[in-house]
Amino acid sequence: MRARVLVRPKAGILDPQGQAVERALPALGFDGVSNVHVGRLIELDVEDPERLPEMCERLLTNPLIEDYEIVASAQ
Amino acid sequence: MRARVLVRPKAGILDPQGQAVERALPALGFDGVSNVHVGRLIELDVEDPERLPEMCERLLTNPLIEDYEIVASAQ
Amino acid sequence: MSSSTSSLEERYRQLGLTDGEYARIIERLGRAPGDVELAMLSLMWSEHCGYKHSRRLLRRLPNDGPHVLMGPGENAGVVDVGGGLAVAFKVESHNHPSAVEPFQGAATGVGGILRDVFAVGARPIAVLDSLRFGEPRSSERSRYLLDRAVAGIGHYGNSIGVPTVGGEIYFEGSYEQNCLVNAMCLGLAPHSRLIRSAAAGPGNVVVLLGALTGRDGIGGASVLASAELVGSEGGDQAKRPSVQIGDPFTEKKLLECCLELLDRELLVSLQDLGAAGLTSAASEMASKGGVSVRLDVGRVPLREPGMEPFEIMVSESQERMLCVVEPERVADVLGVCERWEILATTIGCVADGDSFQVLDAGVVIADLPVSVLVDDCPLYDLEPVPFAGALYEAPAAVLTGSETPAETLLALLRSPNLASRHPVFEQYDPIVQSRTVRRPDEADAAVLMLPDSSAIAVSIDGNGRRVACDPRRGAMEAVYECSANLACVGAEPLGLTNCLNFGNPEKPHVAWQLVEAVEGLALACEQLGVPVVGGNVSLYNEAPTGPIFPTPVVGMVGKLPHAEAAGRLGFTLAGDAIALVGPFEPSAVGSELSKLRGLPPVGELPVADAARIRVAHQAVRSRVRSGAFHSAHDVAEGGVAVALAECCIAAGLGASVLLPNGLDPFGEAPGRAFIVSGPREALAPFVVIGEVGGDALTIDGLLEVPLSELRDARDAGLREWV
Amino acid sequence: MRFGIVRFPGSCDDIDALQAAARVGEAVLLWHADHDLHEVDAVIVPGGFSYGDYLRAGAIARFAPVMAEVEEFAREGGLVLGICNGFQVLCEAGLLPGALLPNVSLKFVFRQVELEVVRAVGPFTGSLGFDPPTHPAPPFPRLSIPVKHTTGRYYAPDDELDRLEAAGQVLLRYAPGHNPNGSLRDIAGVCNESRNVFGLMPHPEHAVDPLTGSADGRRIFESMRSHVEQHVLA
Ligand SMILES: Nc1ncnc2c1ncn2[C@@H]1O[C@H](COP(=O)(O)OP(=O)(O)O)[C@@H](O)[C@H]1O
Ligand SMILES: [Mg+2]
Repeated sequence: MRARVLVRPKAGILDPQGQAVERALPALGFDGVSNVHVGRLIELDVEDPERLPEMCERLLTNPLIEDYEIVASAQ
Repeated sequence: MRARVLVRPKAGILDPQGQAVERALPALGFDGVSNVHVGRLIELDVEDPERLPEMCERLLTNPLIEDYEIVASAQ
Repeated sequence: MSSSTSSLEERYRQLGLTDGEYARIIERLGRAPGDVELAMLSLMWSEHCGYKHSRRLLRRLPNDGPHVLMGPGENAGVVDVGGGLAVAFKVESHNHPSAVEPFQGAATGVGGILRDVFAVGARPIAVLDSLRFGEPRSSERSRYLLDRAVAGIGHYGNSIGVPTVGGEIYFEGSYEQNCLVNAMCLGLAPHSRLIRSAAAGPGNVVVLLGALTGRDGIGGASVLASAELVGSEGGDQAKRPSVQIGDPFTEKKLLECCLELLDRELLVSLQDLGAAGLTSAASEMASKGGVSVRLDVGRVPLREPGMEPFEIMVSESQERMLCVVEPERVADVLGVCERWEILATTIGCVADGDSFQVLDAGVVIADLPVSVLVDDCPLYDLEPVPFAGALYEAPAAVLTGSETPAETLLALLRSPNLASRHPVFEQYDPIVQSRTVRRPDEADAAVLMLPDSSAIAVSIDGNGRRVACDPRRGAMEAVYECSANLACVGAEPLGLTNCLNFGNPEKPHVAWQLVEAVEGLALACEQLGVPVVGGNVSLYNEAPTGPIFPTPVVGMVGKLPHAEAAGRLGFTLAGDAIALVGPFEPSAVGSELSKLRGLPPVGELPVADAARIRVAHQAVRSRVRSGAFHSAHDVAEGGVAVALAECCIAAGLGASVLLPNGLDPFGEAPGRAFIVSGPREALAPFVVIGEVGGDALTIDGLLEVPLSELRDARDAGLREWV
Repeated sequence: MRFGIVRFPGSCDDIDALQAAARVGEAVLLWHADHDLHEVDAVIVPGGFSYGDYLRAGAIARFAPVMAEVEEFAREGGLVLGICNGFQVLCEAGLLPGALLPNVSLKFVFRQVELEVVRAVGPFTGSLGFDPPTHPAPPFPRLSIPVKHTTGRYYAPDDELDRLEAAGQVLLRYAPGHNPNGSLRDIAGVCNESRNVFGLMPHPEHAVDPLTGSADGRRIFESMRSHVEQHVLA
């Protein structure tokens, strides 16, 4: 199965990347954008999706600073 | 509207991060994982979703080396 | 070329071959080339690999010297630095890839020059970068290119653990649509580890090391490096698919792996894969060794399914090396590679003769004489025509000429070309490997300690605006200035490398710039006795508005006996006397001030008296070494006033001076003169102009500016754009 | 006194650390793939970009075979020093509290910074030779040491930070105005509860010789030596 892991900075932790994007957009004429956060997207084929949470906890994310969400991929 | 932009390395373009993760997982006892790619996740509140593609082309992604996909966020 | 519909003409023209060149191929082969052969030939005969418009010219450059171990022709030049050690170095351009994708373009530029250096068996110990962009004030794209190129250079150098110890940046309108990204690398090797790229030993095995081969930069050499970027449909749009991604982690393992292979004497020869990938690497190795090579594309490990043989043969995937190994050593080689987690595959063999054979599943799909690939590329004579009048637009005026000297000095310190490079260098690691005795901003050249506590010094220079005014003298000044920079730290030149960044050589006035500049380089090298041990050429750097400033970039390496005696540019002691050393008759032509006043780059540069320059450099070098001079700084852009300000800012000390009668405080004549400080007795033989002290720079009868204002102006200049 | 310096693929400051340690004791390299610490008295996890820093800095390195031995060694009270990337690895491995995030500038930064020694006690800062050794009141004694990193912003939840400070686990802070990366509470270096594992972003191994910058960092290696000589070898 093709799976997606969406990794985002934990709420409350300063996200300078998100802020940089938020600052840059109006300058390019894109208004009405807020609450921007930048994280990581991991896409992979897994034989045993059951083990995905474990992979996330151990390697793919750092639970102290990141939240994650596993979604079955569109493809 | 809360939107998500999934950014991934273009097909065929070298993805060292994906390779590194793919090599690391078996060592941790996670087998049966393949075709790993690491990209970026951008989440944002946007008043005019129509303009998202344009934002992606101009700022959020590097069209030279990245593909993107816009999905309305779960929340 | 996979577009099988297109006619033969369209195909070879798409590949950058002219009708005449294609006819020549048929004549040499006595038959029409196959697809794979055509792809290989088109790249080997491209400007980038074939040096069609520059090879004859380069013969003018002197390359013999007492210290030279390897000259032009190898992957990097090599000079002896004593103690059984040698230093390899080379500068290379990655201009067009950087214009397309500045981060990856600059990063892979660094990756490529590192491979050239460890290809000769040297451990890379320093990187320098030479950058040219449009005006940051007026051009958002130039700011973007600056930001991303700097990030890319830092990314590769920092990640692989090679310090970036120096460089230079200029901003000029002529680079707006054609930025320059040149990277220089120095490596250190025991003589015993030096290796050449010549393949040898029929029956020996060809082994491919490193990254998987993908569709990276297919046709890069002919499409990216040899065509006018802007000419192509939609500019960079057309180039998009061929962007290469750098992987410094893989290169770090590849580097350590190659050095271990060499330390264990397991290799016959070694060669990096650069432009034109396997095709160029294997044919160069065969040509230099006077042997044949046979490669099986079926054995090349691929990153993508369904790659065509021609793609495999010309792929420019990064982080790959090719080596020749004796059959009985292959197992050991594969063992070392495994330990370093480096993929190693036997893909072919060396044979007698003069043929480059490519096989696919046992079937010969290309069979070309090596000599046709490497030697038969047509060499074109340039048709230089001196250019009368102003070839380049006048820059926007920042100053009217009515400013006070103090205002003028501050404007110069604030101008992006002269302002502090700190915001850029702060993004580079200059100290990894623990050799760095002088970091950027501490001295005019970077200084790196050697095991016996002697040191080498390195500097890179090339002011395109002055070369635009006067190609011959401008190029000579680049050599003088490098030598002057080395003198400031007490170093004696051992050799130089250069990168010739020019416009379209088929244009008579560009050809003239090129011929004159090479003549200037050659003359200055002869005058100072510095051999040219290597370099690179980048042509067709053009915008619709015309060519870039002719930009020969010179990188010079020197030696000093005692690292701890390395000079500094900043004053060190209040009460020290200040002297002006060297034959100095500056002029406003081509100066930064003339630019700020909106004048175009035209006019004759001041003549230089080579004998007196040699004497001045020697005087400074010896007194820096002996400690008689406490500081030394060469007078370059912005003239004496700016040089004095820089000595003060670096020291946090003021100075008060009286300039010799009639000396233009902002006039320029790079590479000739120095501002030095030291005890009065030590400076007695020279023109003493003042004293260190106080918290302002005072030039008698001209200006008095507090140190803090000088520093703020110099710090602000680039900070606001980075 | 024998230092062992871990070498991962992608370590860059491993030889620098080896040479720095060799100035105050014996020093050997420890290969990432080995399950052997070669009887060293202290382990240094050096700087660099182990495994390219791909995914997260230190995330992959922390699973290298040798790290299992290092964790064991640390649990038994052995001295472990993590420098820059090594600090990231030790945090990822859970041997040190907190995590390191991208610099607020989002850029790599090289800078010679001033550090304040908040606690001059224990194996790593004990013999920095400051008086009084514990909780000196401002002005704190200072060290001049370079930083060079892209991911050096120290982070831990607020309550955790309070706990660390109360427990005296914060050993080094960036001096006022010297915080190069946005680290919370200007934290430059922290140790674990039992004080035998220490991580810092600045590079003491690049401050061991005035000729190449400063010699202040050398005293951290000297501290480790005297601790080992007094408490382990004695
Ligand atoms: N401007 C130059 N001055 C001296 N030597 C040069 C110059 N340009 C190229 N060379 C030499 O020509 C050879 C081929 O250059 P290049 O194609 O850049 O090598 P590589 O393919 O290894 O990067 C090298 O040995 C290089 O030193
Ligand atoms: Mg080469």
